[in-house]
Amino acid sequence: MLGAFLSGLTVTCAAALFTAGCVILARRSTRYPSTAPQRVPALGGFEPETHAWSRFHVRYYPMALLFIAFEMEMMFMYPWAVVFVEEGVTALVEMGMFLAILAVGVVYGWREGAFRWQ
Amino acid sequence: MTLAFVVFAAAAVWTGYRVFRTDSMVRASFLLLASFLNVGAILVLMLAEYLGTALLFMMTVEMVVMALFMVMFMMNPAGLNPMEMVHQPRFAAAAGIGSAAALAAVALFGRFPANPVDPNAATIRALGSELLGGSMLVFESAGVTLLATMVCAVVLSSHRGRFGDGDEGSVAPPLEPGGDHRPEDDLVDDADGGHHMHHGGH
Amino acid sequence: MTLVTVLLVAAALIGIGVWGALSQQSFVMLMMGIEMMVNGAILAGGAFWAFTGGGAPKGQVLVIVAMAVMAVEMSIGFALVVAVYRARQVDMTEGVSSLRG
Amino acid sequence: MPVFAAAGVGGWGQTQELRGVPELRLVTTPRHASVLLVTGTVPEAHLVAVQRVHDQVPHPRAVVTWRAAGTAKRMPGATYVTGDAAAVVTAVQRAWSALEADPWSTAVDQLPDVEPNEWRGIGPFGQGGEGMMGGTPYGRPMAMTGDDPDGLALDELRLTLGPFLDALPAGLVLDVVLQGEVLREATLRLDALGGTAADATLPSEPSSAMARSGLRWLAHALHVEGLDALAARAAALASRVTGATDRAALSRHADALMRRVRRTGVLRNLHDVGVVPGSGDAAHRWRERMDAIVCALRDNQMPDALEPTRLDTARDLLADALPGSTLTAAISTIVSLDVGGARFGAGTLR
Amino acid sequence: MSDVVSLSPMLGVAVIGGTLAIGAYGVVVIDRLLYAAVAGWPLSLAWAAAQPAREVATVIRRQPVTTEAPDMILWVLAPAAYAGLAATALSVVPLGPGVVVADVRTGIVVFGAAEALAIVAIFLHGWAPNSPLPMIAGYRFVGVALSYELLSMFVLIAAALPAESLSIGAIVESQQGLWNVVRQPLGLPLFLVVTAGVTFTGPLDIVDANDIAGGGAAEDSGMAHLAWAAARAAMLVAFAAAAAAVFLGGWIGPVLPGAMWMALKTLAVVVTVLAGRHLLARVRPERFVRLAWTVLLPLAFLDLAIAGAGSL
Repeated sequence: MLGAFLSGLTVTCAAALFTAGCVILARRSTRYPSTAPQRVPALGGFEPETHAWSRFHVRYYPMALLFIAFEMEMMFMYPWAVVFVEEGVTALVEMGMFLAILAVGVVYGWREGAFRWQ
Repeated sequence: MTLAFVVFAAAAVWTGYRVFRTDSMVRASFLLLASFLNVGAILVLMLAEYLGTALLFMMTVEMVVMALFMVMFMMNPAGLNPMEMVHQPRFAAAAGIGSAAALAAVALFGRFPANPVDPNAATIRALGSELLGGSMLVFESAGVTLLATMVCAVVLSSHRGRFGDGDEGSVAPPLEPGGDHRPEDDLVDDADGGHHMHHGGH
Repeated sequence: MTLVTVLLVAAALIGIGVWGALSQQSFVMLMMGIEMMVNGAILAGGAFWAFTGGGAPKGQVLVIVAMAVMAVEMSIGFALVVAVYRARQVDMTEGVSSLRG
Repeated sequence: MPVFAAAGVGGWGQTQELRGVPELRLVTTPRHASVLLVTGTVPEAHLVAVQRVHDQVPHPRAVVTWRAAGTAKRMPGATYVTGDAAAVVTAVQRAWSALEADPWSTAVDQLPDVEPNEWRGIGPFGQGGEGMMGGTPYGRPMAMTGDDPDGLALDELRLTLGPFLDALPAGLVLDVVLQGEVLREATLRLDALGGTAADATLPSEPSSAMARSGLRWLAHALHVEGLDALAARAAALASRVTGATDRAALSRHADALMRRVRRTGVLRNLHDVGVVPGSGDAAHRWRERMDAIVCALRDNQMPDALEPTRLDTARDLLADALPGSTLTAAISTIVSLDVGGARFGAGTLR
Repeated sequence: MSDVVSLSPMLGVAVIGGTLAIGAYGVVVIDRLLYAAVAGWPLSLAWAAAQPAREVATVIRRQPVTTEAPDMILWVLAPAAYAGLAATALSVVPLGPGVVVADVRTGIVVFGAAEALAIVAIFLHGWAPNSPLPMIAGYRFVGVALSYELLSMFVLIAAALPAESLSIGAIVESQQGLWNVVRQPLGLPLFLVVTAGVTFTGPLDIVDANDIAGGGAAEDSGMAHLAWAAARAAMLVAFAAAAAAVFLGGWIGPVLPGAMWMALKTLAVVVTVLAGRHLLARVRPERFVRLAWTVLLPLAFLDLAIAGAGSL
């Protein structure tokens, strides 16, 4: 079982290192260094006044918070999916209750406008 | 196997340390994500494969949301200027080392029963039947808690409810009931009276 | 890869979490410290499940509950940070000490 | 052949027709291009912008100017083209093969290699800043906070979306204050009004001239909404509209194109986006203009729906339509208004 | 389960590397052909087949320009992580009967983790160059990504119900009699929405969008742009293979060998997603967030209910 994870990890690291290697090699071995006018961000012609990195006003933060709570449901559903056929109808009813409870949360969020751009 | 464990453990601790030492907030949250990924890998090495992989995707999403909020609320979010948002550093370091030493002592001197999990047990199937059987109460109460979390998160953070904007006609309450001195006035010695943020750090 | 070594790593993570939570001024970095502590707790829980619990499913349920605690804590924590920032335009722990009664 | 088209006023229409040419590939940002194509008259105010876009094209690069007038004439090392689209294609291919033969013959930067602000060595670590927010770290100051009806006073980005941004038509310059992704203020600069020379490539006969400029607008609008293949089809159709050709075949093709555009759901996406007093929402303007193109081709009329919005009226419309909308909605509104100077000979608009 | 043995790491790297390379090349060729077909140009396979080679030749020699104060580590890490995650996603998918690189018992959980980490990679790719338009594209993407990510997990769990296991190999085995696309009709459409989202092709192309001048890739030039485009094509191949395995019966098929069936089904999914790119307009991000939470999520619940009832 650990062998499978090992080969998965090896494949991931191989793909990542190959891509990173190509990009780093290209950036190191380029014959044209980037001059100041080239480094200006591409906005169609004029310069920005400030850095782009700033306290970016995310407009969907209530949805993001709602999502973290909703994500926990996945943690409980994966094991449930494995034993579903064994447990039969009781599993269906229990998960039905669990989903209904969390669906109430989503409906509440929708009614309060959590999914609209604030 | 032990080599993998040593690599993951060292990576987890080092990225954990770097989280509080780096300037850029985005790097801090994704270093914490790297620490979680390494802990997930260690869990997989300990044959808790469902916990390990579930930790991966659960923490990834949380760290993305954490990165969003860190960049939203931290001054100098990208670490262009050096970040020195630290107070009482020595006390904190002492407390940290103290707690680590105490727990390490428990680990070293405690005697725990040796009852390792057998490698080819169907751990996920056991967890599934446990969730539906023995600890079904935990499963459903977690559902209700998550519902409460959802409602509370939306109430606290969403500016606009069903009935329009949250702060129409509401002003932050003054410190003394009835008085007009509001706490943030002594924070901000601004002359122009606007919502002038207190810059320049300390 | 014995129980003791994994617990030492968990202790180190919890120690870093405590140091981080106490030393940082901003709310969000404080929550990063708490997340680091829960991270150590999850690792310790997994270690006890694997080495002493004998694969008992209740051990896994405990770790999942720990993850649920982390999710709930983070969701409510950031909701509070948003509410406080909207009221006070400040996200340092000093700035809000005036909340005390 | 990746080409970035920097279109001055009057040259914008012809560049949209190049989308239909299989040999050229118009890219959205100078960074992906090898050849910079400057068309039409570039007003004096946009000279710095042209030079910056020229410098932003990565080496090895070449410049081709097409029917250039004004400042574009002074682009050093550029090959001038005054013919039609085929001439441009050959010029681009020749410039490209010259580059492949000798990569060192790339065009030199036109702006001086000077940092925006002096920052090296200032501040505790020489990164140009003092304290947490002050100074100009690495050459630029950091954004400052501004109020927002959402109650969270966070940083606002003051940007100038330049004359040669791929999504903005006809050398439009938009000064924008962004709070997150939502616009707080948006003002349209009027310095492009000066160069409204008549567009010589349009057929003399007014109704087909209107139809052709309408199809050019449709090509650019489809590209901005993410439908590059349909934009190429519209551009190819536009280049076939000359005074003499038989109108029945063209109007049938145009009708088929309009039906296919409606099936992509773009009108549903633009529903109540950019509601402007007097001309409804963006979907309404699209529908109106698409029908006008077909009827201009079929029954040789001059529908006023194809009249481009004048720059100054657009500025007033946008001044109250854009604040509060997201950047994507704002760009879709500007594109649906078909802003820009005169496109065809009948009475240049001042 | 059949005697599935996961390939040794080195062989796995070769198999996954080869599949992703050929797949990415195929994606670009199919995209060019569909572009020419919709644009009304003369359809010539030779022209489409030569396009990638010519483009790569020009892009490799181009100068990789940097911006003023980028986060260079994250800028290099983003395409590398995205390509690595495409390899992870493909490694848990069985490419033939008994041929799988990483036969883990929690296949769809690893696939969900790879998809979640892809959100991180795409956000970092927008954040790293310190330029306004890519940053806005990155933030726009996270809003949409959080909305459709739940769909993929619901749909994969629904597919895992009859298989009684989380490993994708078992899911393919469980489709011996009836494919999941028939048994759970809502599964494949929702998964195609997720595929379009993760690889931002088609209506969900809000990351490298034309309306903000190329969005996330506005500052990439030369090899950085090539790496990003190749990683994106590889991710599309990985997700198409997963869709083929989980919903279209994977390597199950009457006459042809298993791997051939897998390739044909993956090709079909790739053509569908890329056709969506040229025939459907880009959605508005804020409207898609509302649509995903209020319409697509209930559909995912319904799909789960159908799967639950069906596999009892």
